[in-house]
Amino acid sequence: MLDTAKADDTLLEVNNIEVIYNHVILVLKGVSLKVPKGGITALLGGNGAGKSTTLKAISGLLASERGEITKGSIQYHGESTQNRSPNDLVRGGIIQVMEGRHCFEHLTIEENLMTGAYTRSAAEAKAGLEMVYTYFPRLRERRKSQAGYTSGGEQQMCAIGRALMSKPETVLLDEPSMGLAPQLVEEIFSIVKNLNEQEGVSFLLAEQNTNVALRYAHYGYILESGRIVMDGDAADLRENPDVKEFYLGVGDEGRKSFRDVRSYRRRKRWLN
Amino acid sequence: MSPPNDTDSYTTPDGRTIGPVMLEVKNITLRFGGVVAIKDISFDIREGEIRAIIGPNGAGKSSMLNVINGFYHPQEGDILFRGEKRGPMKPFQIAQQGIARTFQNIALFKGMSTLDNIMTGRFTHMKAPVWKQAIWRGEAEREEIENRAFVERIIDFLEIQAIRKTPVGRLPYGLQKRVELGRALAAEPKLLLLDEPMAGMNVEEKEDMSRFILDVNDEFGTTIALIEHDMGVVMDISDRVVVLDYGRKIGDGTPAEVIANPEVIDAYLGVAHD
Amino acid sequence: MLYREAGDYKTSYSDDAQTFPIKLDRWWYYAVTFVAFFVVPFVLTDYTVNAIMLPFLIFSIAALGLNILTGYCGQLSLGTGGFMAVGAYATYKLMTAFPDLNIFFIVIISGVITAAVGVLFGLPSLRIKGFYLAVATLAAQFFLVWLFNKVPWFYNYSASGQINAPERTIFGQAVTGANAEPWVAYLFCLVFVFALAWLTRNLTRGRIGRSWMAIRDMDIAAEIIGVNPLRTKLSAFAVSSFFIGISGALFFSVYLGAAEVGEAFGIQKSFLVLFMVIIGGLGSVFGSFAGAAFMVLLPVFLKLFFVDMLGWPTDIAAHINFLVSGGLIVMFLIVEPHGLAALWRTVKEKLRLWPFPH
Amino acid sequence: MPIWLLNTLEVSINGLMTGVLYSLVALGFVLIFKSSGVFNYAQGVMALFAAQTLVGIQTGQVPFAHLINAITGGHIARFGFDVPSLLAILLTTLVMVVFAWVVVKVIMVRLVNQEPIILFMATIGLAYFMEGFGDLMWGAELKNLDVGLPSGGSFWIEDVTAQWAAQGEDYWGMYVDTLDIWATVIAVFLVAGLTIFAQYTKPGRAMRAVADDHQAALSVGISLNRIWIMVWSIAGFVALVAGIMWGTKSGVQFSLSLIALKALPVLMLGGFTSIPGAIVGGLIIGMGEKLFEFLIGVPFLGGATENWFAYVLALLFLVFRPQGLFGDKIIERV
Amino acid sequence: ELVFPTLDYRTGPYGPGGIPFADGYADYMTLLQERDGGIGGEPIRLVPCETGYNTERGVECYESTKGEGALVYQPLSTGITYQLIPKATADDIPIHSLGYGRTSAANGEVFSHVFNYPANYWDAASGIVNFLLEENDGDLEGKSIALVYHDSSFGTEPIRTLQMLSEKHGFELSLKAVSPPGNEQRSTWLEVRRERPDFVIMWGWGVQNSVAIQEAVNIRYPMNNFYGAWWSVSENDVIPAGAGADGYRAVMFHGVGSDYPVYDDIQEYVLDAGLAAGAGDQVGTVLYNRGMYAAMLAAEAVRTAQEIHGVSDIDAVMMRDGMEALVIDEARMEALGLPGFGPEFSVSCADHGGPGSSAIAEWDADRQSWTMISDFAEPDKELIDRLVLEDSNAYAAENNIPETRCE
Ligand SMILES: Nc1ncnc2c1ncn2[C@@H]1O[C@H](COP(=O)(O)OP(=O)(O)OP(=O)(O)O)[C@@H](O)[C@H]1O
Ligand SMILES: Nc1ncnc2c1ncn2[C@@H]1O[C@H](COP(=O)(O)OP(=O)(O)OP(=O)(O)O)[C@@H](O)[C@H]1O
Ligand SMILES: [Mg+2]
Ligand SMILES: [Mg+2]
Repeated sequence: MLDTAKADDTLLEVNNIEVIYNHVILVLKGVSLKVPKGGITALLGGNGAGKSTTLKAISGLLASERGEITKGSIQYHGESTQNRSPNDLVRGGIIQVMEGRHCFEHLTIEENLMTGAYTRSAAEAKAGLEMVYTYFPRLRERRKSQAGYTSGGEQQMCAIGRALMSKPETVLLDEPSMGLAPQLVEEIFSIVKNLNEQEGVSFLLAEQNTNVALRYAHYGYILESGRIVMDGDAADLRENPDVKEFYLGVGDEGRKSFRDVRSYRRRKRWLN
Repeated sequence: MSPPNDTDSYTTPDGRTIGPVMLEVKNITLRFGGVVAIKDISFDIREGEIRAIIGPNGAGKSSMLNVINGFYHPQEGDILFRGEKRGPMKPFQIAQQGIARTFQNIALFKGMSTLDNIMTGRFTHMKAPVWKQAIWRGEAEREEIENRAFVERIIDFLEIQAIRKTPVGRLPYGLQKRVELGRALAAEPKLLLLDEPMAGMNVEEKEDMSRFILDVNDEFGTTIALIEHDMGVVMDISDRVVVLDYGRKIGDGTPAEVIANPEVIDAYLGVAHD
Repeated sequence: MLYREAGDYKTSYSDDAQTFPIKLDRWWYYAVTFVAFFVVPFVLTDYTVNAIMLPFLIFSIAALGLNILTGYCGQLSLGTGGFMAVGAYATYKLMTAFPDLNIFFIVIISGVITAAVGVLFGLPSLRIKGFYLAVATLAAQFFLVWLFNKVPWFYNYSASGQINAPERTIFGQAVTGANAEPWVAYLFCLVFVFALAWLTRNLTRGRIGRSWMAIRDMDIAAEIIGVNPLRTKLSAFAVSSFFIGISGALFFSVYLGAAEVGEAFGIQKSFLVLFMVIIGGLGSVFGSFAGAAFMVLLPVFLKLFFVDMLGWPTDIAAHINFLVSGGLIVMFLIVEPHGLAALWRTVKEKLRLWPFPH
Repeated sequence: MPIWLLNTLEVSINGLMTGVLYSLVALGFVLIFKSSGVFNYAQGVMALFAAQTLVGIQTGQVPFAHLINAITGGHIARFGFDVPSLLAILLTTLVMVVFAWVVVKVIMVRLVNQEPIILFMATIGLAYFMEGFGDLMWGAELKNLDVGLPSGGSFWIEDVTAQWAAQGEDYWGMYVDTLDIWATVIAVFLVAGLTIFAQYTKPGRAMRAVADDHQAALSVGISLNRIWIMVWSIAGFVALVAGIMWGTKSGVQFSLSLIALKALPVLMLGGFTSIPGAIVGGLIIGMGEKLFEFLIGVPFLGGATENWFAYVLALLFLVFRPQGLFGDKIIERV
Repeated sequence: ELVFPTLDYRTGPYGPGGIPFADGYADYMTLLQERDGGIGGEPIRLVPCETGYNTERGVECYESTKGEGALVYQPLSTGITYQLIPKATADDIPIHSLGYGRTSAANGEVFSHVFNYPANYWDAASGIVNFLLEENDGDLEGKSIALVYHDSSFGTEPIRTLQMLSEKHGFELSLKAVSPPGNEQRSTWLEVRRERPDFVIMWGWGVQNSVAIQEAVNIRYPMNNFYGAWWSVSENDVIPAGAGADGYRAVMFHGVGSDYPVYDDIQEYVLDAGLAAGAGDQVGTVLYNRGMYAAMLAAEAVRTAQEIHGVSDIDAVMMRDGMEALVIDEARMEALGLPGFGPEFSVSCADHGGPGSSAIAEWDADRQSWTMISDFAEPDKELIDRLVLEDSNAYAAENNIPETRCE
């Protein structure tokens, strides 16, 4: 079923980009990837691989962290995004959910969500609000609380909900499942799937929860130390022995217990 | 298997000894204005065990840790540490008692290097007066070097040698979590509170983290209370689990007991876990 | 690779914890110290001492002090001018009450007195944070200026309300007063600068420095890991005020020789020192020096350029001076928000990689 | 009523109105802080610059005349025509909008996501720059500002209140300045309008979002540029209003920018993020400092306590409410 | 070559006051240069240096100009004067602080290099009181005088003198401090309005002046009873208050207006020649006149020094001698095109302060000009000399200065 939703044309294309922070720290060393229209693409990789950096490069948020794209290009709908400001890109349909929540602390949950609809009309915003509340009933309960005082998971829901408020064409999700209860993780991904199938929203998600990510994604890229080391259909990736061992926690003998992890581990094959 | 009396010790199936109750939380109620974050909750943590706290988002887990280390002051209820009722104390005094923790939203000192961050964990172990530190040579330097040696062991242990001198603000999320663990460990705590230490990690990294936690528990006999949403981890490494649901306690027992509890499945897991 | 650390191995933690772990830096430092102590005194003129060196050295001390409070401990303060006044008036009172007390000790005691005052005004910092604290420190600024102006005891009931530094000597050489040789005044200040910079370094690399930085970066977390916030903040206020008091004492006694509190220690001083700290780099000893040098030299250079070279009228030059200093400050912040020290670090990192771009 | 009571009342009322004048300056601070987390030290200099520009336009001064003369050796000073007040105010507003645009384009957008202290520093740099720029453009000499606002004691109030004193007492009636009354009316309108704007409109909400987290605001598609230009323009307009009031009172020259220092305690007391706080803070500070000077300062302390007392008063409030009376609560969580 | 450094301030909070003074000083020197080719045939060079009224800038200015052969310093700020007193003394360069600076510097025994002729602050205070005495038939018994002063060392200068005088003449003195800069003085003036003192004396500077005059007009204080110090007399201070300021009085130690022959020369040789120091729009204002007066006194001292030493290219040491031997009499002023512009006086080794004579001027709002309403008259010399001696002796004791210089 996953394969049927396969993309026909490319929506977002990242071509061999290189990113440097603060003029000296080279983080991405030539990353290329494609997000097809109506697809769910997963970006996997360990800590510090550069997933968040890639997403920020796409959404134009790099500049605010003193990072810059020094090589390569990013194209959305075939047009370069390089000189477009983040708000312009949001109007153009790309929105990013940043890692680490980033809610507006002093605004209430509802105001937070409303800012998500900044680019839309009041009526649309109202409808969007209803939608988000049906997705996340917990947010409805806490809608009058200042976001700064809500729990980690509530903030995460708020951040995701806020992005959905802009009725995006493409969503860049940075670790959506982080800090969410298992039940909610499944829920979030089914929302993703829903939006993808029913509204044709495309997703690029950076995820650590590889297990779930590869279950819902169509295509996956694996990023390590600033380079794409592997890519393929999600289904294929799930069968790859390295991915299995390092990202899914399934060894040759089935799922390993966290209690029995050995100190010594096999080297990843793509490293040599 | 139900645990024995508060004062007894017992041995786990994998051969570790769990001591008597170290910290007891009694009838805690915590309210923020109209929101009741914790409602009349009691449970205990035993010497040497790994105690997991789970529950849906907003259930009050982090608030519980905040109560234990004195950042929140509950309206009702008591905390007993090693059998003694704890009076009103400031968080730093509680830290000096030997309770350390990590935070859900990383709370590292962003402007400092990894090494310095972990060294701050040694704060309660360093005693040289300010004027000696100003002179540096002598006691202050000696103390500094001794503690540095200790911290280097932690750095080795957590395998973060390469980022020793890097400002932590630049580190990727997962490494920051590791540094935070290092900082808590540096305090040589008797009780270590971990708030979602593995959020935002992939399996490989979670395995590492689990190993660190188990090793700390094993080698130093540190008691650990841990909040985690990854049920795999909780099942595998914890001795007992307490389940919160919107301020109430809905389950308490071994992982196996808890996971079979229909109320827990309903409120938290969604589907029965394998 | 013009600048390197490779090949410079450390075998002990004390080696690794030293101030300049990199050999090249260390040599630089030795050279600069040598020049400062043994070469500069011989080439000084009245102008270079009184217009450049003394203000530079004295403001460096103030900047170090404020950097401890603001840069290391994160407590934004705009009371620097007031605290400098405390140092100055303490010195004046001590100088006139104990004419035989050595000026060196007078300066140090003035620092201690200022530290006590600093602690007093630091008390609200336990509850008040960020810009609120900054504005609150203005209470100290205005109150102290008012006090020194209002209570004649502070200026020995002189008719003019001004204080004058009488001549005092060290080893038979006049340090204060008009007969002080330039090189003596310079060396006297330099000794303080050197000692205080060394103290700053020691304090900031050890436990207390880390607790300051912890409070700065995240005070709640710091408290939860066992840092006593009140003690830590007050210690920062005390040490910082001690430094600022000394700088005020030298500013009055060695540099100006006379002062009136409102003119010499007004709020502009507070801003000036804050400028130095931020332009130089928060939380950096080197930055304090760089910032002080920048702010002392900038007007001199601008004057040199517009008045002496272009021959423009002084008032237009003065307006342009404002315009350019303001513009430069903004420009520096845009290029490197973390100040000259960070700029220098980036340059070093680039040099380390040079000639490769990354 | 006994005379001492009348006198105390008079001091209080005048204090309240002076406080309103402080509030006018504080308002500009609040707007910018609320929309970007920037503590805009340049607000005082903006008021000065606005007033200078207004007078300059009104009297048909040639901008940069000094500089031009210095370079060309000429003697130009004025165009030789006067511009009516209202038009001049309009033109000055326009200048302030252009100014806002430049500040945002040149400084603010390049310092997105930086720590507050850095932004604060940048505004001090800006203040220096503008000070030099304003003087260069319009000259540093004292100028007289008159847009036709009435000033001086109100006879009517004086007459009415003179009756309040007990029979036979020698009392002149209460002194209330008409300029202050005007300032109060204008301030009330400004505060009401701005409060509604910030609290209930979409740009208002966006403004508060930006203050919390620049990056997150960018990520949801808020144009920092637009918000900031708008807010700095409004702040420029508020500065103009403050400049007119203070300029009418004390002439236009450098010291005008120092009223910013009187606005700071107001701000601190009211809360950096609250528009109504600015006015309430102003009232408390104004009345507090005047009463203190009247009851304690002059009789016991030798007077001139106003400068520091305002700060001490604000400090006392802060010890109990660290975010000021109406400021957003400082969120402390782990 | 005769080098005159001028420590001006054309910027900052007191800029509006500094500009006309600096213009006047420079224009007069330019006039001498253009008309007479210098002083005694020796060309003049002005070295302007902007201090912005800032003490550290002042030090920098002093150090950077003293090497150029500076003859005399006009620090133009009390704070800077205080710093320069010991420095310039050590460097053997005289200082002339005209109507500001250290009052007790009038004692030449102690302050060998500092001159503050022809009058100082204490003279001014006494001058005002003397004028009041005259107006009130020599009796101030039971009258009340309020002193509204800048709360700084400048503002507190007259307090001692006035207190002594109040004891002597039996008037009641009340002190009203104004917080600098003085943008806001409502409480002070409400107080004045309540207490209705018979006279108000103001020791103000900068924005304080214009605000005070405006407030006084607002509370309808009779302007004829309102006396300003000589730094509260600028046209800038009175013009904003409009017609209400009519009748405001101030104490002066030099003439007002541009009704002197020298102004024709200034017009001809300086303004028309395009050599004006500033915008050229300050000529004839009070502070311009003061700057010009300072320049005139400096030039006369040079002339005296040239006569004493018989050389035209004098140095600072000779300049000091010239200042110490300076004699200004009516004939000389007449010759300079400034008849009656200031008091006649002579300086001596022990007396660096001159006679302390002052006069009262009144503002005419219609004609927008000042008129002298009294002649130059000496202050209460006995009292002031006592105060000067007291203060200068204290300084001498603190700084180990022997007081036998002039014997
Ligand atoms: N603002 C910054 N300045 C300097 N270096 C940075 C900055 N942000 C990220 N880096 C560096 O870039 C690298 C990639 O970081 P990034 O956040 O993209 O990783 P990630 O794959 O998202 O990791 P994680 O899974 O932990 O979120 C890291 O090594 C990090 O140290
Ligand atoms: N300081 C506070 N003020 C107001 N409400 C608070 C505060 N701290 C926590 N809460 C509320 O209490 C409830 C419990 O929060 P807590 O952070 O303990 O949840 P949690 O169990 O840790 O959830 P998560 O898994 O999402 O982190 C939440 O609804 C939160 O909004
Ligand atoms: Mg990431
Ligand atoms: Mg939590």
